[in-house]
Amino acid sequence: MENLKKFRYLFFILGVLIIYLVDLISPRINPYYFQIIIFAGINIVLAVSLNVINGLCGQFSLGHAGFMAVGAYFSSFLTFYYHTSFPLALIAGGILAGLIGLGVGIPTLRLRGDYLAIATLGMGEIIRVILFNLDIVGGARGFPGIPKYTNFFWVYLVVLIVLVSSYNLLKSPQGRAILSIREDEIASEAMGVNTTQFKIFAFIFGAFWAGVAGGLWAHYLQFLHPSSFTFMKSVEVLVMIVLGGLGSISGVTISAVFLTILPELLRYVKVLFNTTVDPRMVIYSLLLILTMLLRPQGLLGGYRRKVREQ
Amino acid sequence: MKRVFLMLLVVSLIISGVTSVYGAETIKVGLITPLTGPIATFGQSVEKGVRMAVDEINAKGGVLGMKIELFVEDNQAKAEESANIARKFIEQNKVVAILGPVISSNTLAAAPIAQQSKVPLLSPTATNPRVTQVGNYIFRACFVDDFQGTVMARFARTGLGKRLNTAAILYEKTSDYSIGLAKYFKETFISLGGKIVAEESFSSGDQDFSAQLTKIKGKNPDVLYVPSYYDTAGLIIKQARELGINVPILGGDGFDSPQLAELAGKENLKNCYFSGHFFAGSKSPEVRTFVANYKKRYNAVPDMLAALGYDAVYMLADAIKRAGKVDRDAIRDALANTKNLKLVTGTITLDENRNPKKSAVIVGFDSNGNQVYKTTVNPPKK
Amino acid sequence: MITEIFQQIINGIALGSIYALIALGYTMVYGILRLINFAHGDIYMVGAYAGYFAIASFKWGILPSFIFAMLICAMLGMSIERFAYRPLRLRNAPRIAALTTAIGVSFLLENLGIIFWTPTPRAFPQIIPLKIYQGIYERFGIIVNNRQLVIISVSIALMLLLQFIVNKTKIGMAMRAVSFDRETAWMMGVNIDYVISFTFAIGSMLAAAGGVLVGIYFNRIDPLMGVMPGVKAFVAAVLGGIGIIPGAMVGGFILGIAEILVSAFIASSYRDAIAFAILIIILLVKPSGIFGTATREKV
Amino acid sequence: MSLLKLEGVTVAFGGLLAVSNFDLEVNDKELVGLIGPNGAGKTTVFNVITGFHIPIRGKITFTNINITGKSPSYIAKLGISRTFQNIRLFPNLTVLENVMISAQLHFNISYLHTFFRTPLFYKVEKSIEEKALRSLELVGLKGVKDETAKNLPYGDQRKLEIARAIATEPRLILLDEPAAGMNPRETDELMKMIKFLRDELDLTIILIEHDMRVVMNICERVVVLNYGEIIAEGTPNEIKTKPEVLEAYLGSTAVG
Repeated sequence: MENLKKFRYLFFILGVLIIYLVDLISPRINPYYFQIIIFAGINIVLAVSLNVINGLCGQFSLGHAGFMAVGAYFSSFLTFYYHTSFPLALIAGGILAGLIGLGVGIPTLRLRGDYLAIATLGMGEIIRVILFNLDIVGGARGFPGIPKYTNFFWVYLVVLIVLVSSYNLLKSPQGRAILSIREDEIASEAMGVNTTQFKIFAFIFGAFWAGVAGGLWAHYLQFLHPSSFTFMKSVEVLVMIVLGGLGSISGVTISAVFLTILPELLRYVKVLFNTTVDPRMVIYSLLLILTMLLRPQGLLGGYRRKVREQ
Repeated sequence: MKRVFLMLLVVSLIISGVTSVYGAETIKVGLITPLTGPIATFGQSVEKGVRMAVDEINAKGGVLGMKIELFVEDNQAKAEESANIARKFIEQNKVVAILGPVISSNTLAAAPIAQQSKVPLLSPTATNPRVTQVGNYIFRACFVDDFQGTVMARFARTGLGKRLNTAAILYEKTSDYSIGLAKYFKETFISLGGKIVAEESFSSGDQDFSAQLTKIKGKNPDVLYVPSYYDTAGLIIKQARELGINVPILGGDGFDSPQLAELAGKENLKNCYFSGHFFAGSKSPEVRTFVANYKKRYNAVPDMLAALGYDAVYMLADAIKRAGKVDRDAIRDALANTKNLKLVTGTITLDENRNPKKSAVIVGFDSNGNQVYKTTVNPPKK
Repeated sequence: MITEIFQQIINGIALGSIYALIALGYTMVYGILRLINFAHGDIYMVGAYAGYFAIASFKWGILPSFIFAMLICAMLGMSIERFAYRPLRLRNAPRIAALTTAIGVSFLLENLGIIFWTPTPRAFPQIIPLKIYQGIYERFGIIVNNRQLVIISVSIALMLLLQFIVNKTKIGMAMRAVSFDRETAWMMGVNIDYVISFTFAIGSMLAAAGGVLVGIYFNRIDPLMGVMPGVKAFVAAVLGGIGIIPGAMVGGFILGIAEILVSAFIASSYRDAIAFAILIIILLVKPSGIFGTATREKV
Repeated sequence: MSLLKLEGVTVAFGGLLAVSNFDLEVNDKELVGLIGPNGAGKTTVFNVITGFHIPIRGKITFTNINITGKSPSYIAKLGISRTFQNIRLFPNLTVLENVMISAQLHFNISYLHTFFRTPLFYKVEKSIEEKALRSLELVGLKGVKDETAKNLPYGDQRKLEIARAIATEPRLILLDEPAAGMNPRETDELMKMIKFLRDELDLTIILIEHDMRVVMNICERVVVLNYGEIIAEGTPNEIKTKPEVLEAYLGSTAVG
């Protein structure tokens, strides 16, 4: 273990190098599979970041789509109108999302779990209504013509960074403080943890990466529309972390990938049963209910930190 | 978990293997349409029209001696799903052309992929002008916003006996289609010397329009323009009449559904008009057989989305026939040269921007809520 | 101008009574279980469809149809509670799990609705003939119709009935006990499962009544009709003080009027934002709602 | 010298006075017992000292700093730590992690060090862990440091709470019914440990306890509370004989 620590930077550089090499051969990958790989990466970023808020800190945010929208729109606005360089635009989108997370977080994080959920849901809806009315980014007509900057390299670089930073956060004084809020907020306060401060940090951390994921998404699809960022989108990310096992970073990562591929596989279910009815959403919602009832620690997460049992 | 995953993978591989063997001598066409989600009702209409057309063509021996093999995928009205499906159709199913997606905001996400892969994409119903600007592989079967908005503004000024001077607009702020129609109606109405006295909006899914309508009523307009689909337009017409707004209410092709009369109430449709692609009661043989067959097959009167889906298939089939071979580029070229093609929704000629030029009909209603032909408006000759 | 303001307030009350109808059920379930029953809006949708089939297919009258819809929804509500929520409750699962399950149930109902009843909106049979009372109030230029009056009076009547059940009956007392302290209620011999089941039945019946009334009022039902009203009704319940029956009523009216006034006098395009803005403000200023008293968490 | 001073502290819940006009002065290294029947307001006193309740009247000073209405985490940093009547551990974390959370109170390390895993980060982590282990050793739980907290037996959970409380390096520690649910042997160990904390770690201790054996054996001074008011105060032996104390206890048992 001690030896590994010494090489921690080396491992990171190695990871970046591997991503770079895969990026070089990416034109040879079947474009359909490649696209799924890209979306899987973006979903990992979304899920791992929401996991910090919901899974590690125990707060219930339903506003992830809103943060994603802010990052997507702001970074696209910068690259489209000001030709800002892509990484810069991504970071700017993330920062704006983080700032909004801060603005929403300070007042609402005093609220208890389910109230917070509904308040963040409301915030997401307000962001969407504003986007519908913002003509500079197309309003309801959508925002086309966004340059295509997102590629394998950028997506998986962000995945690498978000995974490393989440792990580093988890096994640290700050991470333990965040976990202690999830476990018992009152005991946590009594032990000197400034719970408000750490909750806000978790919220900003989650919002920032959601914003970056939004930027990656926008510069891949080259088109944005406010209706992409409904409450449904937040729930999709929620399903990823619930299925992966709240709090388990590896579980959440696997389930993000799994749930990106699953809808594509389910397309064949329709062919198998020869129906015109699309059963995907029914399967999806059943999956959600059954997971909660039968395996509340998540389908894929097999690790120690699971759902809090009161 | 890993085992389940592997199993799914194997199953999917087998299925994709099976379909590719089976599909050796067919013309593969993919349809992207929302079958679930918030606008599933429109998506399902388009699907019905498309399936009927494909079955009809195949029953008559197909095109160039080959049957059309239709792949249908549900995009849930989501942008990323539309992109995924476009990729899947192109890479996995090796389709020669894509039909759909239904709404502009989805089409704009799928179109760049079709363009890059050089696969013709024909949207039956995406009205945003920017859709076909994506590139020369992107086509549409419906009007562009400006034509319908302009037509109805002219009709409001001159078509209703006396000149109407003031108009109010109530449009859906969250719909591309509605905003486009409202915009061109407004511009034309003003340029023709009229005045817009109120411009109100609502969001998708709203059911209560009393606030906006009360406000509009206070402005006493001569005419109310409601560019919206029948599911909301029906409610608006009903609520407007109940609030005592008795001026003519005008709309676009979104009005064209038998549901409109049910939702609005038959008596309330008096003095309502819309611009449409076809008149269901028309004597044209294409329309009559289409409506009759649709009724027989689905036990319902078709709406305009079904008609456009149906026509998009025939447009494509016509292009493939003229191309003489099942080749994406050849089909694109033939599609671009579509001329005087007589279909249900009118006689179609594509202009240089791959938008159809076809005439619109203006339809009114009798006291039983039945559609009544009013007039035909031809596209401007440039 | 005065006329318009009056008319708008009447519009707001009519809209608000719809929110209030749905909010009554919400507030009851939350008051007892502390669970945001996301599926409540979808139970309301099922109620509307049940009423539709009773009237349109079985050709029943208005009253039997109402009762039919309420019974169907009571059973639906009870089975949702039995199979989806109770196992979690017995295991003492965290709230996040219960809320996630509720979201799952909500999606399940919506998508089953799309599959079985198609997404195409249906016109609700016009079983109450429309009467517009223009004459009486014409001096003020205000228009009211009988359906608005029906929906307002029914929601008030149901609220009073609910108040009676909760405050004057034995089961109502048990409900209050469970809401106050589940453990103590259990120790005092209250059958918790039965009380919660009953609460779900009542809440779902209210939702069904709302669904049928709204079907008649707007004349349109579709499988996604419960999504937005559901969320807004929750806002109304929070606004009035969650768990407080008259509070849900008042919250509904305030929300309805606020929405109408915003779209009439500020900007109709921001109408949907207002409900959520109100929600966030209320949660910040007085999370216990207008009628609520501050509660503290046990240390 | 007085370490903690409560003057006229009054706490109300919706019009009901949970604690009224409460005065208490605790000197450095004192071991004070707080007793009284159920619902007398003992835990409320702890909650108001640690900042979980804000008094409507009165003043609380700790080491000459006014802490009235300050946040619990601020008060914890000043040096007041506590345990809870109904055990509040971090159930899904390990025993070691539970204690590390409080052991890290006086260490400051910025997020930059955390994210970049600098050498300083590892140094600080190591110090925190060592400190946590020392606390665990004191209560005899070092052997189970990798267990999940919720899997510990009841008595060990109580001990873990104490270990967690002392890891914040407090000057004053508030123990809320530490002997509840313990068997006589465990209680004996507990009393030894409490004495040890006071004598060897120089801690000041306030203790809520129903087990009179504990109170009488180790407390130097006992404060009796009923209906939110002090009804008696003195050494354990003085208290025993006061009729009002007896009445309060008997009265409460009669009601049940």
